[in-house]
Amino acid sequence: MDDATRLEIFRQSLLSRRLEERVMSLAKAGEVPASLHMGAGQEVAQIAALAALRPQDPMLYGHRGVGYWIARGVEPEVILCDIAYREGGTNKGKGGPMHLADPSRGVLGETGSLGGNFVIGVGIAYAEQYRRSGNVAIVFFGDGTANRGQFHEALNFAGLRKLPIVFFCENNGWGLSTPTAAASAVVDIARRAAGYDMPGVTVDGRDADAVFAATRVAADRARSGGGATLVEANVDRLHAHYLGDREPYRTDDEKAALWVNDPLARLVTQIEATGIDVAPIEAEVADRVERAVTYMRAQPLIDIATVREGVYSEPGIVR
Amino acid sequence: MDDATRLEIFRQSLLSRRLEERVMSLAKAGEVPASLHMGAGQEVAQIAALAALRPQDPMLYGHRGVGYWIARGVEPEVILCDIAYREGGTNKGKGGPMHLADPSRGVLGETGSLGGNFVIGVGIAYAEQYRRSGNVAIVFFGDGTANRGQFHEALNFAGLRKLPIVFFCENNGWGLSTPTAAASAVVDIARRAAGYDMPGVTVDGRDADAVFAATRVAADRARSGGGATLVEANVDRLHAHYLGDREPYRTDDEKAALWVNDPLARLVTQIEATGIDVAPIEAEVADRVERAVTYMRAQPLIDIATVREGVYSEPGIVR
Amino acid sequence: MKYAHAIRDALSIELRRDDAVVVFGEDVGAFGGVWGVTRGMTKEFGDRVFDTPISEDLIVGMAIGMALRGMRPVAELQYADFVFCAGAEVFLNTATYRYAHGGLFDLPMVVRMACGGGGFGPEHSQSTEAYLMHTPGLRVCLPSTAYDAKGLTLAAIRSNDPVFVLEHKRLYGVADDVPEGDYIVEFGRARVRRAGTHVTIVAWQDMLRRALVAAEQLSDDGIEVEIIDPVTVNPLDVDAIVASVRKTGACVVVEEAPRTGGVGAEIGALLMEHAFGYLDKPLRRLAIPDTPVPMAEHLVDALAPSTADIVTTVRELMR
Amino acid sequence: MKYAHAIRDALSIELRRDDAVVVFGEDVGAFGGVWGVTRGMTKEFGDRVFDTPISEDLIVGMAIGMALRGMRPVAELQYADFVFCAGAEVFLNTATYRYAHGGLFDLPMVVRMACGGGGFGPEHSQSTEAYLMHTPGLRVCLPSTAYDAKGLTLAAIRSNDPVFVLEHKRLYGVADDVPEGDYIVEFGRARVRRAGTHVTIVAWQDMLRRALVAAEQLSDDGIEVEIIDPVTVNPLDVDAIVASVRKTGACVVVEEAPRTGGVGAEIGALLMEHAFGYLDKPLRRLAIPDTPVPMAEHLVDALAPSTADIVTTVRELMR
Ligand SMILES: Cc1ncc(C[n+]2csc(CCOP(=O)(O)OP(=O)(O)O)c2C)c(N)n1
Ligand SMILES: Cc1ncc(C[n+]2csc(CCOP(=O)(O)OP(=O)(O)O)c2C)c(N)n1
Ligand SMILES: [Mg+2]
Ligand SMILES: [Mg+2]
Repeated sequence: MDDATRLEIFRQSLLSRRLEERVMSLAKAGEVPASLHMGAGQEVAQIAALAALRPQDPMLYGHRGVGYWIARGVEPEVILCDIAYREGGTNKGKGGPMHLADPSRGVLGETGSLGGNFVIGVGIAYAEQYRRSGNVAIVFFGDGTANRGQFHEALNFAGLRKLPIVFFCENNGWGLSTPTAAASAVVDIARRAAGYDMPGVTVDGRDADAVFAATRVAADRARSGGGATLVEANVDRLHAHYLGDREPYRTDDEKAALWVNDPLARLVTQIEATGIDVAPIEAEVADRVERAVTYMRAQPLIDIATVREGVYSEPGIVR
Repeated sequence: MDDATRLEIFRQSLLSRRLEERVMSLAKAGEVPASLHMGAGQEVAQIAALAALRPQDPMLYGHRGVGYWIARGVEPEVILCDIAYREGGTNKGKGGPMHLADPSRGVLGETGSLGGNFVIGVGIAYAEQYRRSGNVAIVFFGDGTANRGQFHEALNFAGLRKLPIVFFCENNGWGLSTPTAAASAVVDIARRAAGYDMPGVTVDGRDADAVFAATRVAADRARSGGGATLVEANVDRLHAHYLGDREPYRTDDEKAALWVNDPLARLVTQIEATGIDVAPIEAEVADRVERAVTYMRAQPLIDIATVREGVYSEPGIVR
Repeated sequence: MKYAHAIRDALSIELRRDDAVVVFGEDVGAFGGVWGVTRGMTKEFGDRVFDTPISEDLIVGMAIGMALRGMRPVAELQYADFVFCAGAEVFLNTATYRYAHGGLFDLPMVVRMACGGGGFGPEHSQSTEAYLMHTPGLRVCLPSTAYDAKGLTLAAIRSNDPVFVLEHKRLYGVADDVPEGDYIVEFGRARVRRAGTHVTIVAWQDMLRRALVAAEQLSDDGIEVEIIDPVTVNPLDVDAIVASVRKTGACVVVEEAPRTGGVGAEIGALLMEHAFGYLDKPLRRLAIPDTPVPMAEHLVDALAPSTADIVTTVRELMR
Repeated sequence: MKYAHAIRDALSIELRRDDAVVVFGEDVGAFGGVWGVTRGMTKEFGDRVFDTPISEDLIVGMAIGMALRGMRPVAELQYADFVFCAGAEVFLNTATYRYAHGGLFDLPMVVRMACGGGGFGPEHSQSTEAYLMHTPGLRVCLPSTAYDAKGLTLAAIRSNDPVFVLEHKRLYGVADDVPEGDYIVEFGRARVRRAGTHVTIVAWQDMLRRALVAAEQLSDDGIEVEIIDPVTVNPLDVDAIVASVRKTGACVVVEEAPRTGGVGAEIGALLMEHAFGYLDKPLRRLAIPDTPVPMAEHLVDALAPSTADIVTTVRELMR
């Protein structure tokens, strides 16, 4: 990865982190709903993975954090408005942060019930292969989600048809309160790739360079007809599962130990080693976030008159 | 395997084969419904596997053939009556040959939608472990069924909890009309075991000794707390998927080539090598089958007045 | 032309017309599907008519993904019961994807499946239209003739919304006049299958055939039955049903699904709301009396509404 | 005692009384479940209250298997929408296993899940009772008070049939008088929550609370509402509803699910069949107007029937 790419990953990760922190403070203050699953500690991996793809490559994101959207250039204003159920977001209060969508940026949404992403992602990849678009689909998911049956049905078909898709697992060691080792017969999810005749690679998801490199290899393979890859990034969930979760299942010490490896801090070190001062970037990001908050606050709540819109297309039937 | 066991496997396999042939002729004559999926070519593996277990070990069978039931001592009369929807069977016309059940023999049924066996089997194994019964559950399924999502959810949990269960795959190279290689990213289903931290073994399912040995190892492992095993037996489906299937997807020559390896013929050779004449056994089996047919013919069709029985238990609530 | 052939005709027209269309499902490729609907189609369309693994979640989920990328997938589930094998994909993801993402995506996808009949057992015989009808976001077609099967299938493929087409097993072999070439049967337009003045029967598919026979018998008694075929139940042509009942003053709904919570329940409630005061007689529902569908055909015949049941019920009502 | 606590009480009583009982689901172990129902229980019951992977098919399928072996499993699905994530297991296998196997097995199993509410989005907010009610073989409980939550949970665990208990998210924190120790709330016995003479309202859970508030406002206008809480919808206490409507001559059903094909439809049809001639006014259904449940709470409030909607509807009806 070149320095410019790393710098951009840093910028986006920082923006994601700060935006999320702001969402947490707004939620605690009761100003926005507390519906976001915090992504701190995982955003670097998400963003580095997306940096290794092309901007138009179709993506189904996971439920954790805002990094996926920031990486695709979705404006913080838009993200905040979706979170706040206000005008100015993408889904008009219908899906909140679970279902932000921007087809022009390849942001194709997510299923709220875990596992749907796998099979829908395969359909997307099928379409790309069928159209010879040269696009590569990417599906993000957690280690816990890898225990859903659709994982199996999807990876089998993707392996069989050599579909252009990257299955990107963010293994943070937890599915809500349940440790991966208490839910999964193998803690290295990548080992499952063998059952689908596709490569499975595990990388340190706290290392942007490693994630970028592994994802680029997977994307190149997919784009050149070599088929799917299961990439597993080991990451840390630095916050609770969601805001209301008091985390009785792990101690403060355990959490503090994770913060020591904060991948964002690692990126700062790397960036500063190239002689760049991050302070102005911090300032710029802080400003960007506050502008977004101001914008969001000025937007009206989604009009209740629109609550029934969007169930069906208009016109239903096209001749 | 000792000679007596092999002889018993032969007897049961022969009975299964001849009984099924009789069902086919009865069905062609319109005397019984054509609802059975023929098991010829696979019954030896089924029966050898069950010979390696204890008679009370709980079993969920697959949809192919009558071997599972013969191995457990279900009388041919009973099987025919279930196939013919007559009194004298087990399920009173409700499930026909898809749902023959005999709890006293550990014959716990089957789900008609493929895949249910996996997760139900895990529940059975959980109960055996919980009760420290010393029983080992066995679930039979085809290579095609191994592509259902429940395979994944079940094997993961069985691997995680080291449950006493054997997942027995009859890989006959087809899922109805679809070759395994056109449906499954890996044609050796046992390779998938790696994703669940359990052993996966592939055996020649045309070889009773090999199937018996592999299943015994798996059962011993399960019984001694070592957990689940995925056993894959390569077998041939000697007949069509079901009676109405004209098999446009394979040639007569291809089928004829399979019959050359008929595992029942191999068993005959092995048995005769020990100096036993199989002719009397053939005669005895033929007689057994005809007695069953006579019995079945004398039984009345299930009374339509009972059609609503069995939906709920009586009394519903036990205090 | 037979019903099965008429559907094939529709699929072929759309495959020729629009390269965004693909057809897939278990055994639908070279084999032509368990119902023979796609027989011969791979010759003309090659891999655009393709086999999937036994992976129902994949089949439906993949359709969603393809649709998101501008394709017009037509998926087959072998049995209408199997909407539950793809439960999350059908009832959660297909139904809500558009709405949850703010209406930003159209989902032009079709899921075809075989419903009803006897001799297939509890998990292969259901008519699942009431479940689908209770799910906002899904269009539901119930073709009762070859003419409608073709026209509805064409309309379904051209719909920008997800359409579930329940094809009846007992109708696949039934022929009627089907025009060559292209035509549409509109959604939400019920058909008066028989004009009458004394009582309205709402029925579709196999129950419609029985109602038509019953109507002739009743006509001999001087009772003239008006028979309404809803054609689609989402959208449901409430006006047509209400208009008929306002005229006749009596209504019988005949359906091949459990009575409680069936389509008949909805029609009953609608009549209360829209034809109150016009009814001289209470609604009568003929349906499966809240029992699974057994395997034995003679038991199914005892369970599902028969022509004689319809005649008796109408006579009683008219007394 | 609060509703959540009352359920915990019931689970604990049964766990103590009968070692065949186990409780499991995602995060129900040490964490105590996302709804806090099982909080603290592992301290007393250890691994008899255990976490599962994120594998809904497994959760329900495993319960079937355990029940087949004489255990009395109590499974939790985090959201009532997730009956579809275990679609085949719930609607096909649980529902038909007993019937298909000739009534040879009892399935004493309970599936608990959280329904209704707002702020969770389209796949985490559904009340799926109408789907379950349309499925013969499944008992369906809808506790509206802590008292009933405890008594129904106790009855459910002691039932020899599969019981689905829909617990309402907005009720978990609501307290009422709950006796210590053991008692049963019988299935199929509706409760008159408020006696009245002018109109019958059928409502349960959060809609019942709204109906009770509305009734007080209507009482000020001189309209005395009788409110029936069905308590269970399979079995459904038709007699109680019919008796009330025969007395009042008018009926409003209020439900938190899509109108079309909802429980209200069934009640409408039943009234036609059993109270024809007694109704002075047409049925009114207040329900979600065939739209998925959006994420934004203020949109949900606009969509689901409100106290004001109930008041307005009853006033109009009584005009
Ligand atoms: C089918 C389904 N089951 C359960 C849930 C509830 N749920 C949401 S996130 C989550 C944990 C997911 O764990 P993992 O996939 O490891 O992702 P992480 O939260 O750790 O990022 C659960 C159980 C759901 N949304 N869908
Ligand atoms: C969920 C589900 N999908 C499809 C079917 C229809 N079906 C019954 S048997 C079969 C083929 C099964 O193939 P395999 O598991 O390899 O077993 P085999 O028939 O080869 O013995 C199919 C598709 C079904 N019963 N259930
Ligand atoms: Mg995780
Ligand atoms: Mg096979």
